[in-house]
Amino acid sequence: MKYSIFSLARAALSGHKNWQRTWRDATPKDRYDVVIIGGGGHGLATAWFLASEYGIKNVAVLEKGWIGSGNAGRNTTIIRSNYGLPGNTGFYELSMKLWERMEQDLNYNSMVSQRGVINLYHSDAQRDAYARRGNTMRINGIDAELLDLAAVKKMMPFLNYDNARFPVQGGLLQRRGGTARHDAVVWGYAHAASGLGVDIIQNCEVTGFIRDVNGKVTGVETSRGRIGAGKVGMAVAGSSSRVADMAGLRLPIESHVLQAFVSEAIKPLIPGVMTFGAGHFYVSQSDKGGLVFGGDIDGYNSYAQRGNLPVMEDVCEGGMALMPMIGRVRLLRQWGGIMDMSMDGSPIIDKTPVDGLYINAGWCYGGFKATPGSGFVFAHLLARDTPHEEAARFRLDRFRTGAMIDEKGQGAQPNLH
Amino acid sequence: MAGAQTNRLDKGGLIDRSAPLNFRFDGKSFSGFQGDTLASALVANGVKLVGRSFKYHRPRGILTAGSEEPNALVELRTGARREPNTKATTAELYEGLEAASQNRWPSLAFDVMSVNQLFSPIFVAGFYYKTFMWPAKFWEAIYEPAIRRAAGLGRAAGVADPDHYDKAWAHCDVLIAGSGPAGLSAALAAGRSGARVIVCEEDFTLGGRLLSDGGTVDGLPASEWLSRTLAELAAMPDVRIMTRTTLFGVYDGGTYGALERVNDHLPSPPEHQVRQRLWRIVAKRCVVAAGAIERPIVFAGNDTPGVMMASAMRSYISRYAATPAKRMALFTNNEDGWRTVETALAAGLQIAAVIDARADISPAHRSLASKGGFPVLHGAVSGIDGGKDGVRKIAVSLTGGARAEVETDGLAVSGGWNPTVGLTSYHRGRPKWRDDIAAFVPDGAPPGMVAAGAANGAFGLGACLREGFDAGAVAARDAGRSGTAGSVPVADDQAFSLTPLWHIAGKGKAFVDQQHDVTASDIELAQREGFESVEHLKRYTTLGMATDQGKTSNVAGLAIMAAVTGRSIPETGTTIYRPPYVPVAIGAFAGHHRDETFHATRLTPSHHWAAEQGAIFVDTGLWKRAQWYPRAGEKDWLESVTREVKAVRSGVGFCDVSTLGKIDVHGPDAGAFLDRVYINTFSNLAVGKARYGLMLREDGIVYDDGTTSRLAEDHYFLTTTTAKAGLVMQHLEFCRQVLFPELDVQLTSVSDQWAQFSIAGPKTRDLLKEIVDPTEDLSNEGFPFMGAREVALRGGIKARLFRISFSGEMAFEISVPARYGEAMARNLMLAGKQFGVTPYGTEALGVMRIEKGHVAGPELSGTTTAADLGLGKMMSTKKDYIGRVMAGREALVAPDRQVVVGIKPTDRARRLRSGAHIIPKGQTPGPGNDQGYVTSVCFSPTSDQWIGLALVERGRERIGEIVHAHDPIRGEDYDVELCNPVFYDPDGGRQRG
Amino acid sequence: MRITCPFCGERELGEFTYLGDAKPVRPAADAGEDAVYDYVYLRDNIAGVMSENWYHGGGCRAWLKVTRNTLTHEISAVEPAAGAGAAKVGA
Amino acid sequence: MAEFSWDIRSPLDRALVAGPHGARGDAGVSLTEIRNFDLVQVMARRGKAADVAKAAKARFGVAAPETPKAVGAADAMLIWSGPDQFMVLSKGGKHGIEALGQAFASSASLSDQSHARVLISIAGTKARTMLAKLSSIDLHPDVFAVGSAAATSMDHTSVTLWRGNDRPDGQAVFNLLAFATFAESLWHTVLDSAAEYGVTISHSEEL
Repeated sequence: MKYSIFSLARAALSGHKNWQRTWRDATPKDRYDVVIIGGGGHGLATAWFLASEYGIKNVAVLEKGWIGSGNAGRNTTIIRSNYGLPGNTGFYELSMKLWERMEQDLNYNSMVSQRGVINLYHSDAQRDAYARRGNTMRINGIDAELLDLAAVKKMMPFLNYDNARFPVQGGLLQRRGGTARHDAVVWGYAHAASGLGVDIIQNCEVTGFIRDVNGKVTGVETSRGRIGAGKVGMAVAGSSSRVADMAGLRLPIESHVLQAFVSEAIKPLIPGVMTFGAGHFYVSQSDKGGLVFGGDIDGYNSYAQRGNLPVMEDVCEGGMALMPMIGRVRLLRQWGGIMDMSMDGSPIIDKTPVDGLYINAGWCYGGFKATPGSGFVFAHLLARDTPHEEAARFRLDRFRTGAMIDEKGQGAQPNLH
Repeated sequence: MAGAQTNRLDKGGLIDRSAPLNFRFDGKSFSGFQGDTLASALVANGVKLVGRSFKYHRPRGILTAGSEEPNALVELRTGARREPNTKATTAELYEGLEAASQNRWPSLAFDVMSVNQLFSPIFVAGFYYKTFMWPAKFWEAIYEPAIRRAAGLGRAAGVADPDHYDKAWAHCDVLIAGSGPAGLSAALAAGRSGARVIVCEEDFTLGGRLLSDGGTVDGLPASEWLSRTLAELAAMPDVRIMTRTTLFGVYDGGTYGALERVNDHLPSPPEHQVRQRLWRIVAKRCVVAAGAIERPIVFAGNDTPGVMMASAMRSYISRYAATPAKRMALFTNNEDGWRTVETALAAGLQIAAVIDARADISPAHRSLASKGGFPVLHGAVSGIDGGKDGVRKIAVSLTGGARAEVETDGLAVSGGWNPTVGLTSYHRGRPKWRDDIAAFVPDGAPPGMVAAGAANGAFGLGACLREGFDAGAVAARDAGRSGTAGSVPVADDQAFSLTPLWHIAGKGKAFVDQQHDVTASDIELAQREGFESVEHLKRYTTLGMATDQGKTSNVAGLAIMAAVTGRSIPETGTTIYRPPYVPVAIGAFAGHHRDETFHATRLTPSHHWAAEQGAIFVDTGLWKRAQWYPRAGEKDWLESVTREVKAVRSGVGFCDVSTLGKIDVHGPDAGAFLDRVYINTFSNLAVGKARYGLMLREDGIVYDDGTTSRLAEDHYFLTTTTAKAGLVMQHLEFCRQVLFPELDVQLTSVSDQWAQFSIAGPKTRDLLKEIVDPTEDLSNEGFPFMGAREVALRGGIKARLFRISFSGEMAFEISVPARYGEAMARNLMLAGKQFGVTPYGTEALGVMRIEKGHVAGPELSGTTTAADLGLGKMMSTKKDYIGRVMAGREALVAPDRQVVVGIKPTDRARRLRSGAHIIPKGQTPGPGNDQGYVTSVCFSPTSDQWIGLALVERGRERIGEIVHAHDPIRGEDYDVELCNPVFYDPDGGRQRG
Repeated sequence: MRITCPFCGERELGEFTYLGDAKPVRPAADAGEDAVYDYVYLRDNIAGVMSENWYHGGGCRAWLKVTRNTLTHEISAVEPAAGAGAAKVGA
Repeated sequence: MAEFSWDIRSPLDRALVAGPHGARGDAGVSLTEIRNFDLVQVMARRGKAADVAKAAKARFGVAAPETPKAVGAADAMLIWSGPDQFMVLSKGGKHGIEALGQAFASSASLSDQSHARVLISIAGTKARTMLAKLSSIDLHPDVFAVGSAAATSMDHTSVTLWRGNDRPDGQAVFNLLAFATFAESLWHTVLDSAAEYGVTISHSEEL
């Protein structure tokens, strides 16, 4: 059923008894042209683009739990394309353009809200670094503005301008950045992909790879039986090393915990997404009214999906330093996701050394905002066997050759990216 | 004049009638007593309508008497202290309290947004995912702002929080959450065993349900047992009882988070005191005695003001002597609900009827009914006739199909009890279902934690006391305490008989999550659309995501989902429990770390002297550094900085460079050690000499640089950049302890020991001669370039002198023990007066290093190689060192890498800016020809124009080429010439002279 | 998380800095580029018990080898790095 | 020739204001800055622990601490500061870096820290309560007894904390060595933490 205000009104007349499942509850077939491991945003988007852009509809998405149960369901919902290095810049802008048409593509309101993303700066050096990044964006056709203090004050009069330890001096603004409703992105892709014939199979955990005599991957073993595949794509950020290990691969990735927090719902308080430049704190306000905020990863390897107090305190300290008006707003919930932290802070989308197995991993902090772009270029790779031009630098062998994409300049130290 | 407390009983309760308090709600004056909560005072004043719901703006009253409250949320206090979404049920009354209802306009009684109720057939769960998509641009412009305005409950203050917060640590053997019968019993057992005990109680009064439910313990009335117990605990020096303190989370290694509301019960904190304090409690064992939460039954109209949890009704009557209803009805499915009837009758109130869903009730209750003159109806409540003014009538579906009506002014509801499984589940333990009590009980608790009493599903008073006592005794023993716990407090156990009942089908909205307006039919819709997983259910309907985190709604919600999917409740499962247990003010997590004290501040030894000179300071990491020293009449920073540079280049100046990291490297293998961490060799450095060194990361990228001197055969003095001081120390300790443990080397940070000054300019030696003891030879022969040694100063103190230069001038750096730092600055001024000595700041320092082509932070960006910086020749080929192998990778030695070059504008009057990109001349900027960027710029007084350094593709091969500096973000475009990065004295004659 | 420093006793997480897997050993000078690449970039990224390098920078400045479960954060052993406490070597 | 004066200034020279601070009434916390001390870090070399122990015993008449303890000698305090290392706190140069250099020649590396730290002595009925805001370690009298020491952090800054002898009135005394460039900042944090209990502030030249 097509979703619209009219279908909603019609449904209301019948007490909403006629709505269908948002996506079909599929039973696994024996074989698919492409099997995607991971029913998160990236996996589902990949399936949708395979079906809609590349005409490959005999596709299954295997999810070990419920769709969106990984990082797609546990993030701070920010979308932006304000990256500074070749490789990232074009890719994230491709993703941004796909965000801008997502609702119409999918007939599902994922609440893409381009309220702006601002990165605040507090020193001349930081300003210059943002100028460099903003210029990269502009050279790549991406909107970027460097705001001075007066402009920031006008836009965000509630920041601490009086007695801040590290006074705000200005900010790098991307007006097209913003947020989207994370769960709805998952459901929207599931809804649309399912409509094109993609099988979405929940509670189906991959337990091994089926290989032929040449070592080529020809399918997967799952908790719901063997499933044959022409190609297998893994999009399991957070579990990449564990899944790759089943194929005998070691990755340049560590799993870390990133915490996020939401406050009680309050009436609209802040306009867009803000990132503090002198501490670890970024924040936006959801449509429901909660302040959604976060900071850095805890800094140690973890698969526990929960973090500890020092980072929670550090994040709130940043928040209070930036805008002491939130002192009496209450933190409602904290959670943690498993981050695929790569060795240079940038993602990996590539064929693997194992024939038939393709990888989409290492998303660090960039996973959610990459969702549509990641699906698009991964579908391209799976369909055409060559990287999409905007993902050509996300090679797995770049660490071996030295062609790292290191935005933060921290080197092979994942907890510093 | 405050209104009369019409619903206050004449006697009883734990309120202090000698301490009346005036307060205002929605502008209207009321009075209450010390010991009231805002909710109990509103009840006492007959106020029923307290708030409006999130989505439909339905009128709502008070449902509970605790922190599980979904409805009675207010904006407490005014102005900068306004706190949105404050639970009236936990807010203590104080003189002058001001509260306002929220999420309504223009008033609580007449809320325009309640028009939403008309559209409620459309506003079902997830409706927004299906619409607002066309036209595309309307979402941000129209739909979303409207949704945002309508959502969001209360209003934050919008201005800086004027109160202070702090944080503290506590340590104990046994931490106990809750001071009800189980908690106090646990405290007794643990305390008597000799354990260090902390009891956290979120209420302002100790006793938990004893305060409302009474009973007999050890043959004494509960209140008497309570005061004896508290006295016994108070006499134990290592038992600490913290009221107004909520244990909200459990973290790894037995670390717990707790919030103490130190002064929230006062209009504002007394001077020097905080509003709230965040506790990090480290406990060997934890007993969760946090009780249970009574759960509602879902039926049409169950959100009408006047419908209240039965246990809350009891609390208001017995603890607060306030009567939510004069002639109430009870709807229960279990034995416990009847206690409310007993309490009401004892208080002289009337009972309209009891609706009991169970087939049988006890003879005792039957006789109670006949004595009280009220009917007992077997069946269920199916509807409410009432509205914002409260309940008028209730409709009852009798077992067997008949219907009945009961006139009443309030309905107490008891659907059974849910143990509080939050704390025990925060490490992803999943609670397990117990059929006998039809509830989830804790399972998979974090290490060291047990639940006891009602929190563990033991609902009888005797059982709570026993379980608590045993848990306390075991916890103390596990923590290594061997004292005698003594005898367990004894009380009878009440019968617990319950027939599970979650939802009564019927016409009209039946609410599961009252705050988020999630109805039973929303859950059915979610199931229909495939959102069957409890996590999908939660996310699709927002069930349990309100400020109460679903304390009264989650279990009912999943029970309804279980029913519609035909699964059992345990098969349906629970969502993941997330801390904090109750919402905690963000300010409390920040504590002292806000405003100027957000981070610590480091001051250089000459800081106060520089401040006296009128220096402008800049933040460099945690440091405050003098950026420049303005003089009267100078119109801007550039004029000051230019003067400082000229003064140095023509005479002499000095700058405090104490912020550099300084490390003593000692030991017989110190030289060998440095050879492994630097790309160049230090083992062959002569004693009395300094050398510039460059470190790589193991991935071959430049990490840090600095000058290192050999002061003795087994003693080097290493310096780092200011930014990397701590990290380099950590890295060197890693090398020493982990990578090269066979080397005999010792490291000590001496950054704070030495005040270090750079003295630069052609008259440096003249100035130094005034300060250094005349016996010291400062001549070029006696103290050549890159010399380093200890010298005596006039006046008897010793200093370290290094002939190194960052400016390209004849220069020294001099170190004195830090407490002499300020005197050193004064003495330099005094001695240098005759030479026109000029203090200079970090800006002039930066100008001179750019003029000299020295790389610094902007070039050491974490992505550049030694060769990129023009320092590739320093990479030794005769030894192994950190980063050597990876530095040889193909992409790191590619010929088209961006390397450091100088730039100068073709138009000499043109100002340069860092961050501009380099594009070949005559080309349209695009991703394909973005060849680098400007890293550092300055106005060079020496060149009398702006100059800069840039990282440019193949830059060194292109010296002399005119390229385009493209700076669209600042709207600038201009030509620059690529040039040798050393603008000043390229032969180095000045610094060696 | 709390780590029992073998020198200082049990301390809170905030005093420590994490580096990562302690298993990879820095290759010998002549091991070649592949071996160093493996050491610098590839990780077992264990979901379970792992040996890790932690630095007690907010305390005694010892590097520690901590055995910790990445699924539960439970710490089962802590020992000093080879070069921490080296004064007692051979004693 | 200019006349130099080498005034020595404590890092708290400006920030410390002697007298009462915070809540009025009986002060719950007393803070005393100890000025002008000698402090030497002694680090045993590889395999030289026994030699260092012997040298320390010979020099100070007491065994140097090998665990987190502070050991009082006749005219110095030996404070554990990490594995294989301790600090010698004294006055008047007798145990300064030059004097100790000979005592520990070839067995230990020495580093002068006399100017790198500020030393604050904390006492009073509320000292422990106040320190609980700054220190994450357990200062319960049974756990952190007289002579206990710790290398730890306060306000994200490394410090050395040890418990000295109790005062004659039985009050515990906590001594805090903090880095000099952090001194003012930490001092203000200490004052903020202590203000609600009332503070009395002084400084002294006596250890």
